[in-house]
Amino acid sequence: MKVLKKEKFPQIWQAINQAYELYLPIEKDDRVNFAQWTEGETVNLEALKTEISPKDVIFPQSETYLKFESDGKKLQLESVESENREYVLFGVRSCDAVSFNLIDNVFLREPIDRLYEKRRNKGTIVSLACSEPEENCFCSSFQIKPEEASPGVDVAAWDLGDKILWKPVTEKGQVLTQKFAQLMEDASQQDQEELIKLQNAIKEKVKELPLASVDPKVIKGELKEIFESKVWDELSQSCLGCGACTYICPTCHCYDIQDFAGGNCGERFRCWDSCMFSEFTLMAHGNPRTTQKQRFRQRFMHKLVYYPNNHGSYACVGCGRCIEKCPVNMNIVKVIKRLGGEG
Amino acid sequence: MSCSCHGHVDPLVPKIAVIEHIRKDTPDVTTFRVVNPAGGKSFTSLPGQCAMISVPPIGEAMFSITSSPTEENFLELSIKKCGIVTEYLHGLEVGSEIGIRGPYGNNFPVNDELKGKDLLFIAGGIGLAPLRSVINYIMDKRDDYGKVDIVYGARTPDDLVHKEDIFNNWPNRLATNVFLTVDRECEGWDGHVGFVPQYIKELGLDTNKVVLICGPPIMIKFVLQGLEEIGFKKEQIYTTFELRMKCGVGKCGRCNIGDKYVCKDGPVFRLDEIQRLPDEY
Amino acid sequence: MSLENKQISSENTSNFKPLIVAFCCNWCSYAGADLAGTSRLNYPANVKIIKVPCSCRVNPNFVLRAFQRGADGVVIAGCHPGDCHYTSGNYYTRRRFTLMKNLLEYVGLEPERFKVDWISAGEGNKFAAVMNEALEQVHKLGPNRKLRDARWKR
Amino acid sequence: MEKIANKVRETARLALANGEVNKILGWKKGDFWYDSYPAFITEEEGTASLIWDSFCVANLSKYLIEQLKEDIKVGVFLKGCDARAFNQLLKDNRVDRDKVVIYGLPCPGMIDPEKVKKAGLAKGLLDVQKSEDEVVFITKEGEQKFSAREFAYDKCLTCQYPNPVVYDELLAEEVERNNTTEYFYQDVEEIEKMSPDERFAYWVEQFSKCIRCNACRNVCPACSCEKCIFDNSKANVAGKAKVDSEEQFFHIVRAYHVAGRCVDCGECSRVCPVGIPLAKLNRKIIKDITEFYGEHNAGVNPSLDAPLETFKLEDIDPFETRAKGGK
Repeated sequence: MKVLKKEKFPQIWQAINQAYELYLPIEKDDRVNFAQWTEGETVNLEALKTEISPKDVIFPQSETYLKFESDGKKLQLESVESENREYVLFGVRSCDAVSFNLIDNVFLREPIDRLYEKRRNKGTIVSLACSEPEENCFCSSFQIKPEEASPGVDVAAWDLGDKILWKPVTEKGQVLTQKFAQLMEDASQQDQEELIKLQNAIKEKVKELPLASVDPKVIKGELKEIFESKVWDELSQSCLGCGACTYICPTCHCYDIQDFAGGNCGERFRCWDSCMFSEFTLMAHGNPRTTQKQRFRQRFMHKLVYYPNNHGSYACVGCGRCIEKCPVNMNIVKVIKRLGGEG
Repeated sequence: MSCSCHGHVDPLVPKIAVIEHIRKDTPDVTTFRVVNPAGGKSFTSLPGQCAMISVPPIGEAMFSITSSPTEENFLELSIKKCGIVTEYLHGLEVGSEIGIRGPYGNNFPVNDELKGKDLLFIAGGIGLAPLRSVINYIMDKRDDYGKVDIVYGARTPDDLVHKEDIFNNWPNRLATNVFLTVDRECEGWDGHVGFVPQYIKELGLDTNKVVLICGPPIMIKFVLQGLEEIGFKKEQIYTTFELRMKCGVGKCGRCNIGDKYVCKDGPVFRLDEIQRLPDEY
Repeated sequence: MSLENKQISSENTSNFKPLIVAFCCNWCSYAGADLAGTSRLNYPANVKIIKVPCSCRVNPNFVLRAFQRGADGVVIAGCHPGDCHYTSGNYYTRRRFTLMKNLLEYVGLEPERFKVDWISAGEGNKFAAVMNEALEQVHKLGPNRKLRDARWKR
Repeated sequence: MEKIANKVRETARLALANGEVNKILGWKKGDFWYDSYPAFITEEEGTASLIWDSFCVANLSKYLIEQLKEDIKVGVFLKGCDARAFNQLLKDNRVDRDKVVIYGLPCPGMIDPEKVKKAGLAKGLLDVQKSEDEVVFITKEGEQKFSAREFAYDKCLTCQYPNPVVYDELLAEEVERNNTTEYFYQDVEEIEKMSPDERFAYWVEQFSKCIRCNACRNVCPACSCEKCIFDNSKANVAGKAKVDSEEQFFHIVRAYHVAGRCVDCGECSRVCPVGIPLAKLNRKIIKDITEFYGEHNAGVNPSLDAPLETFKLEDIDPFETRAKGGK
């Protein structure tokens, strides 16, 4: 275990940036989001969660993977390789770190999504424990422990005031640590004790959170039963059908494939898509989901029933972003509670 | 150039295929025969599987492969003109290059549950396309299967696809019956007139068979009702689905019926499997 | 004053051949372009004319799409107010594109890149003059980068 | 506001009880102090959960499009901006006036939870109450009072129509129009003063935040097309790539499409999850319309023609470059 003094931050950002692409929570116009670091950016590691989840670092909002050119009847296809360097994603909260594993479950199962795999393998992820969970956090509902290193992260870090405690957990994490070891010190006995104190404090805070009692297990019954519940009519009425919740969500991963045409050449890209959109399932000969109720139900059934059936865990990490961002204050907590018979 | 033969290339990247032959089946259905530019099949597949066809810059669409896997030299796809991709495809000529990737999805259990059984195929309109790959597969391995009954209907005689097969090839095979029907009386048509579900009841078939169905949703709905009335069980019936697909590999998230993805867990489902799924297709 | 003959001093624009997309109303401006042609008036070849039934047929999307896919300047030409073949189409054009032009400038487009003008069937001269002027101004500004799609290739 | 809230509940209860309406659209309270959300109530008992507080910002009028597809009569609570939105929907033939009973709520201005959070007051906050020009934050530890303006939504600070412009019943006394402190076009003029390149840089930076979630469009009462061009793959404009030109295209078209119909409710800016000041585009168009064709407040009087639905022979002509005539 190492210790990194906060006064060394500018130095380590610079140093990491030499060897890797560096993504950090960066503040712009009062808003904090993960972005590639460049000299002079305001890094904000105090803000608990970024406005949008960091999933776009591992799964970009849009990426071109094919170029094409046609000449009469001839067609040329050329796959586009991403040119990204190895990168470090620094300051990921536990909920977001877990969300990466949830997306892995889909993209890294056969047939493996090579674009994603490549990008994922290039990343070293440094998590940062949540010293101050916020009132709309409910990660504990999904057995996520914000005081600990989440499975899958390469380095776990804790904020100890004027320094962070730095614990490599994987080989990649070791490599990163060794590279910049000269900027760090070994953690002392006292640091270790402080860590335990901090972790206990976080645990206590999490217990006290207003949404701590949210429990997805209240949703019981067969798939079809839940699907046919009357609750959907009621809950979906206020849904505007925008995709804000899906795009800020760390676990939503549906995508669209589109072509960009420019004369006889162009490119094909995939981009985020949302099951909330009316044309999401539209086919030439019809649409199986014509109402917002059906689309709304799809999103939550996916997170709370379908995904668990297929992968053994809920597709929600309790980050609370949808609670903050839904224009009409509809969110997964309301859905869980209502499906569980509350209200 | 693309090189989809290597494992590290993304499954979303298509490879080139050339249209070798075009046959207009009906005013709006055309059968395309595609091959590798250097000759040969783009890939091997099983009966009921699908291929994603790319026509940049219009886009991609999933089609069932209508040729039998036993066909060694090419893939065939029967495509009905109904959207922007299919419209573009219908404008292509022999020699045009397109993108293709696949095969996708599961298949009819030709080597398991169907083996040695009497089979009943029920198709409506373009729904014959996926079943044809099974029928031709079975015709090529005729001894492995029992009696074959094919009930096929379309709106008009003009809308019947694969005419060579339904009128000549299949009826002349051993223990194979083809029952054709059209929705309305039509000049020059002396065959059966009426809807498929009704026709099935009229035929008075025995129920010791496996049934394979594909057609418009409304036809499937009534056929299933009819079959159950006659005494067929859900475990005896297979059908194949089609929903909006983008990736074909179970990731883009739009072709699901409940927790099943049509592109990956389907398109072929046994009726009792569908029963636990929501009615959203 | 054709640009092909004109010596351009500015370095970065020396090889620059601007592309102007001109939406011309079928009844007046397109006929004006015809007249300019038959009168052998000089107007640049890199003006691509798109014939529209009326200037009010031009959807603002068309203008944006033209800029996205290669246009360095866009001109909409219609009948003079009062002369519309359909009585009042160009009065709507006038309102719509007064607002649209201002909005485009508000998001940063140079005013010279987007023009609307009224050209009658008899104004072959004016057609040539408007197009030459548009081209010249756009030429001075250099290639349009602002609304262009980075993926677009000429 | 609590007094009016009682009236809201009572009005809704009576309307359902005597069969005046089949459904009530109002607001309910959720888990948090800021969580006031749309409620759709058909049973008399349900009306007890209705509220009226400083967070009832969601505009209920657009829901009427969907709700009125059933053959029912709906009672709806509308604030000033919501009422303008209603009128615009009426003008666009998206709702049937005869099937709606409007309960007007003069609006004292809504509180922006983001401003509360930014001020560091959100932690441990239990309730927020507003009286006159003051806002009271209540925590376990006690109360803190501030000027309400400090925490009002930006859009409320320049609100011109806090009182409903259309209603069947008004549930409270009209509030004073109090809008002079913040100059209406200030933001627009700041941008106009920039050079084209500066303006471009400003908007590119703003648009580049866009995640294409369509919240701005879906919340907008003037964006009520049956099928939006951006949802129509056949229209070939729906590029979802994260590139500047697609973002520009979307936002210019969105703003322009509501030209002359934008009711200036500012919801687009409010709901944007990444904070793009979208209303600055709409305000620019409103400013130009006012300057060129005279003041037009969309949704105030639905019997007036919208500026782009009509024309005058003597409209200004910024385009004529040469005198007419000649060969």
